[in-house]
Amino acid sequence: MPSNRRRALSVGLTGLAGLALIALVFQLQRPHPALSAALVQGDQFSLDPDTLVGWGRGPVQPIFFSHRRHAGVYEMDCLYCHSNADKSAWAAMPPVELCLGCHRVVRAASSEIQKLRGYQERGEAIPWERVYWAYDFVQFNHGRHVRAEVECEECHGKVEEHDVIYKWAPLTMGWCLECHKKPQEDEAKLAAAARNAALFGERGRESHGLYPRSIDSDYGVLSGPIDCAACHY
Amino acid sequence: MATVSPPARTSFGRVSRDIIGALWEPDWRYRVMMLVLIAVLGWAGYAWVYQIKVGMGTAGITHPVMWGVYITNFVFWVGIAHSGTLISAILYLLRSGWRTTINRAAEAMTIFAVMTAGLFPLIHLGRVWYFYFLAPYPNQRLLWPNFRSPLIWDFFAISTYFTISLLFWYSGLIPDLATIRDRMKGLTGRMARFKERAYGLLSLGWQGSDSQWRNYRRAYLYMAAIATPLVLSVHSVVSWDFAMAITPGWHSTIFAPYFVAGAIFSGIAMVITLSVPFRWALGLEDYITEYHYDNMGKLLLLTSLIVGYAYVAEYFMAWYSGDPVEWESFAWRATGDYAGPFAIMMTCNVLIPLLCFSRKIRRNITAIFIISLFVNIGMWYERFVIIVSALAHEFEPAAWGLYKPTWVELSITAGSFAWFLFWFMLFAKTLPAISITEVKESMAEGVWSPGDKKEDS
Amino acid sequence: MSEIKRRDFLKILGLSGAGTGLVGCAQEPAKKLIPYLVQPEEIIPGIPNWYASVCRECPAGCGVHVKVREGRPIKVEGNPDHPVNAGRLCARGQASLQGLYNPDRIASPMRRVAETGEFAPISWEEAEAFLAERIQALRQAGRADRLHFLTDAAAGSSERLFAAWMEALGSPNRLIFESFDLEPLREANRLTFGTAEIPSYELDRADLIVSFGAGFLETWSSPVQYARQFSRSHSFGDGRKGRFIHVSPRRSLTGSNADQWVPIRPASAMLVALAMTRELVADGHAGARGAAIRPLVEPFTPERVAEAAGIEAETVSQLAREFAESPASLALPPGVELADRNATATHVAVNLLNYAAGNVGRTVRFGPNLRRGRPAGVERLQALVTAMNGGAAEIVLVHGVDPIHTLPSAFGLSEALENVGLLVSFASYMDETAARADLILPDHTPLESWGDHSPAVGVHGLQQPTINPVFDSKHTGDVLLSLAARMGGDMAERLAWPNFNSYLQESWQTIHQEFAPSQSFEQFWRAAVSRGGVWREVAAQPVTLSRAVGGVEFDVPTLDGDATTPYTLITYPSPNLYDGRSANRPWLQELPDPVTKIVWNSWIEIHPDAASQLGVQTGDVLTVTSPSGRLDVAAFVHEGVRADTVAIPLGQGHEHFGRWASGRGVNPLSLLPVAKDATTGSPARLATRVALSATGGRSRLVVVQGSDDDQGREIAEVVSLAAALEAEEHAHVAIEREPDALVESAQDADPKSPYRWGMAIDLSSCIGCSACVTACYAENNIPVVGEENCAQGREMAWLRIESYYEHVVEENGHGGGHGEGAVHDESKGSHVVHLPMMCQHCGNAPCEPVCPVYATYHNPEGLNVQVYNRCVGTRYCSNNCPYKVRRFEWFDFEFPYPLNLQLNPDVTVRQKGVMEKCTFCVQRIMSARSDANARGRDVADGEVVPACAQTCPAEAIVFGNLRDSNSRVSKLARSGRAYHVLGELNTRPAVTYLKEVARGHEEG
Amino acid sequence: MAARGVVTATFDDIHTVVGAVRSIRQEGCEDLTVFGPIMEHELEEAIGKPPSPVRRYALVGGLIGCISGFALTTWSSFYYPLVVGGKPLASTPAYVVIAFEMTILFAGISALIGMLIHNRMPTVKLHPEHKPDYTDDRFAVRVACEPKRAARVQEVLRSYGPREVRID
Repeated sequence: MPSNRRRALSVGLTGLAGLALIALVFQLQRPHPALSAALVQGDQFSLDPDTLVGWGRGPVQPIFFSHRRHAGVYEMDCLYCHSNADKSAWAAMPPVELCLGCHRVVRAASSEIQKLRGYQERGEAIPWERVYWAYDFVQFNHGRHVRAEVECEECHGKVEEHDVIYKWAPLTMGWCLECHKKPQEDEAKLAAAARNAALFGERGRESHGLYPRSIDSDYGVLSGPIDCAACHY
Repeated sequence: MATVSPPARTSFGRVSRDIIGALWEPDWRYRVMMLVLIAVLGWAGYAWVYQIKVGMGTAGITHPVMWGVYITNFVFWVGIAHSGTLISAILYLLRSGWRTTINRAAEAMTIFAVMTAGLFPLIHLGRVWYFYFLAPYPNQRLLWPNFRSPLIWDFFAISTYFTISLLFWYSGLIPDLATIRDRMKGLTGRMARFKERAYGLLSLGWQGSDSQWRNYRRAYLYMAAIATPLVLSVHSVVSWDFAMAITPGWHSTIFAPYFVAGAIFSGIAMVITLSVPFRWALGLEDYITEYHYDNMGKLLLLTSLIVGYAYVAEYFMAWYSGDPVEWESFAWRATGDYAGPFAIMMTCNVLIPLLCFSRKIRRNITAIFIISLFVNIGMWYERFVIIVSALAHEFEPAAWGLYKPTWVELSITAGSFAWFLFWFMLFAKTLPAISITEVKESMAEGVWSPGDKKEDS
Repeated sequence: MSEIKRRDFLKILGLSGAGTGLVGCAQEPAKKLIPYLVQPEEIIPGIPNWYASVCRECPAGCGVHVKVREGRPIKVEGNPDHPVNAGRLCARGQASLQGLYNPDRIASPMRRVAETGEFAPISWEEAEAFLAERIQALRQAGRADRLHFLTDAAAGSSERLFAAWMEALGSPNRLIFESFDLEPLREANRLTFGTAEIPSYELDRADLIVSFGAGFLETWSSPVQYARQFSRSHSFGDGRKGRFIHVSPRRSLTGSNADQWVPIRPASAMLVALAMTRELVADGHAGARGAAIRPLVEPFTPERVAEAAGIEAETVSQLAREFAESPASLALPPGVELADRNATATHVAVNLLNYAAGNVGRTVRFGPNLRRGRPAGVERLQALVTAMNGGAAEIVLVHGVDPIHTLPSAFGLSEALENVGLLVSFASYMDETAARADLILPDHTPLESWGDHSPAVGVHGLQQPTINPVFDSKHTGDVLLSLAARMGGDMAERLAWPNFNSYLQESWQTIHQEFAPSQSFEQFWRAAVSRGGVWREVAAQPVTLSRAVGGVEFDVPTLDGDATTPYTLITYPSPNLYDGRSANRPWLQELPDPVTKIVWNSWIEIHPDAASQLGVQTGDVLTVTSPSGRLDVAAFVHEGVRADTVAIPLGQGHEHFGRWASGRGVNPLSLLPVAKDATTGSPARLATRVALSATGGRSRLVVVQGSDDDQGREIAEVVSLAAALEAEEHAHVAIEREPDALVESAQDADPKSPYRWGMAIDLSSCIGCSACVTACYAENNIPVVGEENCAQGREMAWLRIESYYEHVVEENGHGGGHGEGAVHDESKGSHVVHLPMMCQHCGNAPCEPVCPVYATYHNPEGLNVQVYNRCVGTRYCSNNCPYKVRRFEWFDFEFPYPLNLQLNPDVTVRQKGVMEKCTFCVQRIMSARSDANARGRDVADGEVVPACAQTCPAEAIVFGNLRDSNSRVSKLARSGRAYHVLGELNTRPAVTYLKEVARGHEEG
Repeated sequence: MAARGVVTATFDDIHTVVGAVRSIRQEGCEDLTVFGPIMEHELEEAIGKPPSPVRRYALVGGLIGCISGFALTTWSSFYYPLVVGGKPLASTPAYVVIAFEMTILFAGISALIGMLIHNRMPTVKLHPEHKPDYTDDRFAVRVACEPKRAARVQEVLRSYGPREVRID
């Protein structure tokens, strides 16, 4: 029946339009690189955008700093620069002084190091563009994750292969929960949970089925808490 | 564009022509009225935007009275929405003859009232821009709404009610739309062609064959059958917004039947309030007659008595329970800072409708119109009293407080009436405001025919 | 959209990071990462540093710990080691942060431009040069004595520096000014015991305290210290409970904690004390001590005194009998607001009472004396005014005081200032005096400065800066030294320290010698700074009755006014605003007055009988007329004052001072005459009677508490001592039988969780001081909403103190009748119960199931969690909360710069449209858990202390794990006095209240 | 199919139509269609076609709604388990409301969909025999029968006094 065909066509077109719209929205959400800004000149390293990993996917930083060079080629430990990453709730950026610890000597003539010295001499802080951030209502504790032996690359990707840092992971709530919901593997924690359950379960309200196995905090069967208050308060 | 279709050959034909004839070409009064409504709507829209931008604090709601006029309006409009489906569904199942001329308008009223009511949960949200958190849909947060919350019940009940009412109303419209489409065939001109096409599309290709009728009537019957418990459930769910709380003055088992009765009460009143000017403006005096008002008056009286009984029963329970908190709440309701609204509610909902015991008053259209106005006011105040006075005096005496609406709330309230009337007026000029088919059915069954006032009934 | 974000401090991270003003909308944090240029060694971003210092909000000198994040102080807490406050702090101390970050601070030195009469900012160089030149000119003209220097009564190095500076300058005109002085007490001690000192009152050792009106729980002397001691004496514990009788015309906050209130006529405390002494001596309770004082007190029979005091003679005898029979009694003198024209004699009378009862050396101990500066008396102040008027005050320097606001206007100081050649103010804020100045040299606030303060013998508090100065201010000590250097000559020689810090260190050399001569000074100094000072035990010294006491004249003090002025006026220090110096702190303005629950305003307290005579109700404006002045103020009708007395709090009525204080309320000092204590010359505040008349106008008086009657709902419960003992007995038996049993609400958590967090609040300890409320504001970024919104009921306090007027409920059939044998009601609703009310973290929380989006739920550790970012703001939870503890963000409330620097980065700043409430300081729980996890163990008892419990001077709030049967909270929750507010609703709260206990005069 | 005679008669009154239909069916002609602005139970009985299948749609829809109501609520409670108000995760009594509303919603929508499917709606093409009057005031009885019986049918129809009888 022609009317049926027409109906099918219109449904199809509407669907396509919807998909296009969704694609457009996602396209708009991607970081828009300021490609025209700052192509680095006069360094002995190749800074050809075509060969730089991550170019265009992350913001252009005030100083061209390559994690591939530092963490990859020279195999520097992440915690050497981000020294609070395992201590504090914030990973934080290294002080300028730390960079100059090496770069007073190493490649001191390079244009980028000159910029660095410029900041130091002017007493200015380097206004790094922020790549990873959480909303104000997310109480993310960086140190706790490092201490729990979450590998850096699980969230930041293989930065040792990236010249330009970009937001590698979506950092959405569902993405966080993917890890948190994995089963707990730490024997000690499982034992502690069982002990508590034996201790409090009988006096607790388990019989009501209030707290099933899947709800848990650090003391339970999941690798991370899925309790809202673990991150939101 | 006047009606130039051929004159009626039969009484059926006259019905078609009378009812369709009311649709065309609004006069200047209609246009002015629409402009006024749009202006009020615009002002209310501004008030809402202002409230969103500045914060809920622009409304008078406060601690401890966190719900005020908005929820009052919500319950009021949901209540109004109840008569339509009641008249069409329940009375359809009960085969009440007098429903035929008012059910279409009442159903339309239902839909517009739900559309109005549905705005208030949004308007009262602190962060309306996150309203979609209430909807159950898969999302990246892996979170779903809390289906234990009466507000989610509300979300489901109201959206179901809206959908079913809309479909029910629309189903009822299909044969009438086909009638209009076919009436247009006899006319010339671009407008007639446009209308033929438009109503043709809307009528979905109805042609009135017996097999169509059989499926249609079966579907209509089922929808009426399921709409009936739905009507009862929706206002029960709305009442549970309150009754599920532990707040003294809310936490009561009689709330569901009490609210349902109240809803029907206010709905009938609104039907009367609207139909009186409407039958006059559209020249449908023959179709909605004293006979209908007589019956609606009876229903008004019945529901008023139920509501009055509920008021008394609430007080009795509060007193008999011996719960000091409950009793204090009720005593304060009648004597405290909200004694005024309480008195209005009692007078308008319990005392004034008693006049409907008189057949003379029921059949006096002016009188019943005035009574219905009082009932509308009284029912609005009933919700106000229930919501505000209960919240103002709860368990913790140290946290007692008072509430007074602000201009924002009053503007939005006015806007809700404008919004409702806007749609109703649009409806009155675009769709048959009286069911052509059902009037014909009544006539065929010999139950009632246009112009009949049934003086002897 | 609010521009204030939790992580705004990223902007100031680093040395010059202030360049990035980028703030996105929708709660996105700053978009730039600003590292330090050189990271200070001890600072790790994200981890707080704690610095010890001294609170300088009043002369009590409490030790504080300042929590500093990324260089900004965000919380002040008591120093647990400090002998004065032992880790506790009052509301004013908590609010010292708002002094530091006050947006109305004077941002730089300013000089009045002659042409316009307005202030214009100038540089420090200019300002100092200008002032040095003017002083130099005066000196060279040989008129150095025409420079007057008004300072506060700090007891420390700055005090010494001021003195040395004035001496070097050659001016004798240094004048110490303090609103509330203890000079009559000092003098009375000299007369009675021959030692002009302020002894240590050991409230914790007393079984019976009779106070003649001192506000020792609010402003008098050392309130935090006394609150702790009082609570130890007065709260129920170990089967005993102290008794407290408040003998005063007004029931203050302190009086509201009394087991009995004896409302005597104003200025009759002396007579009552003497009559009590007389009875005591007559009954032979004074033993050998009686002989010496008998002749002094003989004429004061209870009958004679009862007449004058407006009470029954039997009451006086009862008081005397109780006082005599108590194993350890203590009489406290009237407070500053009750200092009359014969204040010294009144204090002597109280001394005699203590002496007769043998309390001296027992509950009144000389030796560990309090140290306070000795403020100038009325005559000295009058002389200053005269000097000003006579043109003899060419330069007047004012530091740390605001005499225009805190001196009765009858002194005429304000007018006299017109004749001062150059008025220089060192104020940090534009107070009334600074607003009149010609030159303002803004001082650092205490949290920015070095300093020291010695509140008592053997206690030396040390202040250190906790932040770089927020504004272009300068320490007054530095300014004085710099001025001296500029003036050169012997001035520069005698004051040759490069800065105040070096002066301070030098003056600590003697303390070094006293405390730790074996250490190097460097070591000693470092330790002292990190501890917040040094202190030692001081032995008591015995005292004997002095002969001088025989010469004391016990004349009944006079009051101004005549038959047309029937009401005696009491002008009392506000527990929140003190003398007005805290008036521009929004936390304190919004903190309900503990007695009246009024915010943001002044009022006059008036008895219902008097009110009905005048035909006024709460909120009606009254004109108050005294022989010295008149003002209009709104009436607050309540039974906390005698019918012949009215009371107006001090602290409000500023014309300047800042956005929150200016033009708010009235300053009742305009009603007071220039009156002084006959002996010491100290200002007399209880000096006049007033006439009242209704203006017919109404004023908005915002009382935030709905009703003070709990309608018999057993919200605030009081039991008699006997009932409490019996209940405790039962509980004890139960605990013996099942030592490991947990309370019911311990069940309300995940079985696998070792924790169910809970709280216990002992109502018999709580004194209603509201320090917890302000601590909560500070910790949890709670916005201040202003008077307008408070009037609508929109205050945001997560924790409020509900004060109910209760009668004693007899339980277990004890005693039989209502209140029998328990409390003698002097007036209706005799017992005031202060009930801190916050989220109860219910096991069956009514708020949770009604939330459509799970924004509030019960977490595995038993907390009732509020997820701000999930909340859509239906407010249903609040409607369903029987405790009404949920608050809603009505607007995006503002934290004007630099107040936003105080925001706690660990707590989300809530957006408009979300619900919020007490979280049990979940950020502290999380941080303690994180620390414990890192150490591989569970959180131990006492490791999590919410802000309210931390600061509570009365130690009434205990927080902990209900699943640990040995935790303090678990034990308290099993106490015989334990109950849940509205427990009949089966909400299973995690907060357990312990009933208030009232001890009648026959119990003990 | 072999050519068939079609007789169409139009009437003003539905009661006449009932009689006409009954008579036609007595004549053994089952292939008849009635058009009209209204329908009555009596007429439906007279036409005697089997009951409408729409009811099954309503039943199935309702069941699906009910089951998915319970399924959605219960599954989502366990999917992200959060305890509220001390209630069990599967708070079935509370979920009854959701299930009920979804039952109604699905039943109503399915009934309508069933009606549309079986009525071949929506469509823009009307039945070739449809006349505008049929939605106004005319009832039409259209009988298809073998040509030889057409005359008899016509005769029967005429006996009920139709406005018009047409054969084609």
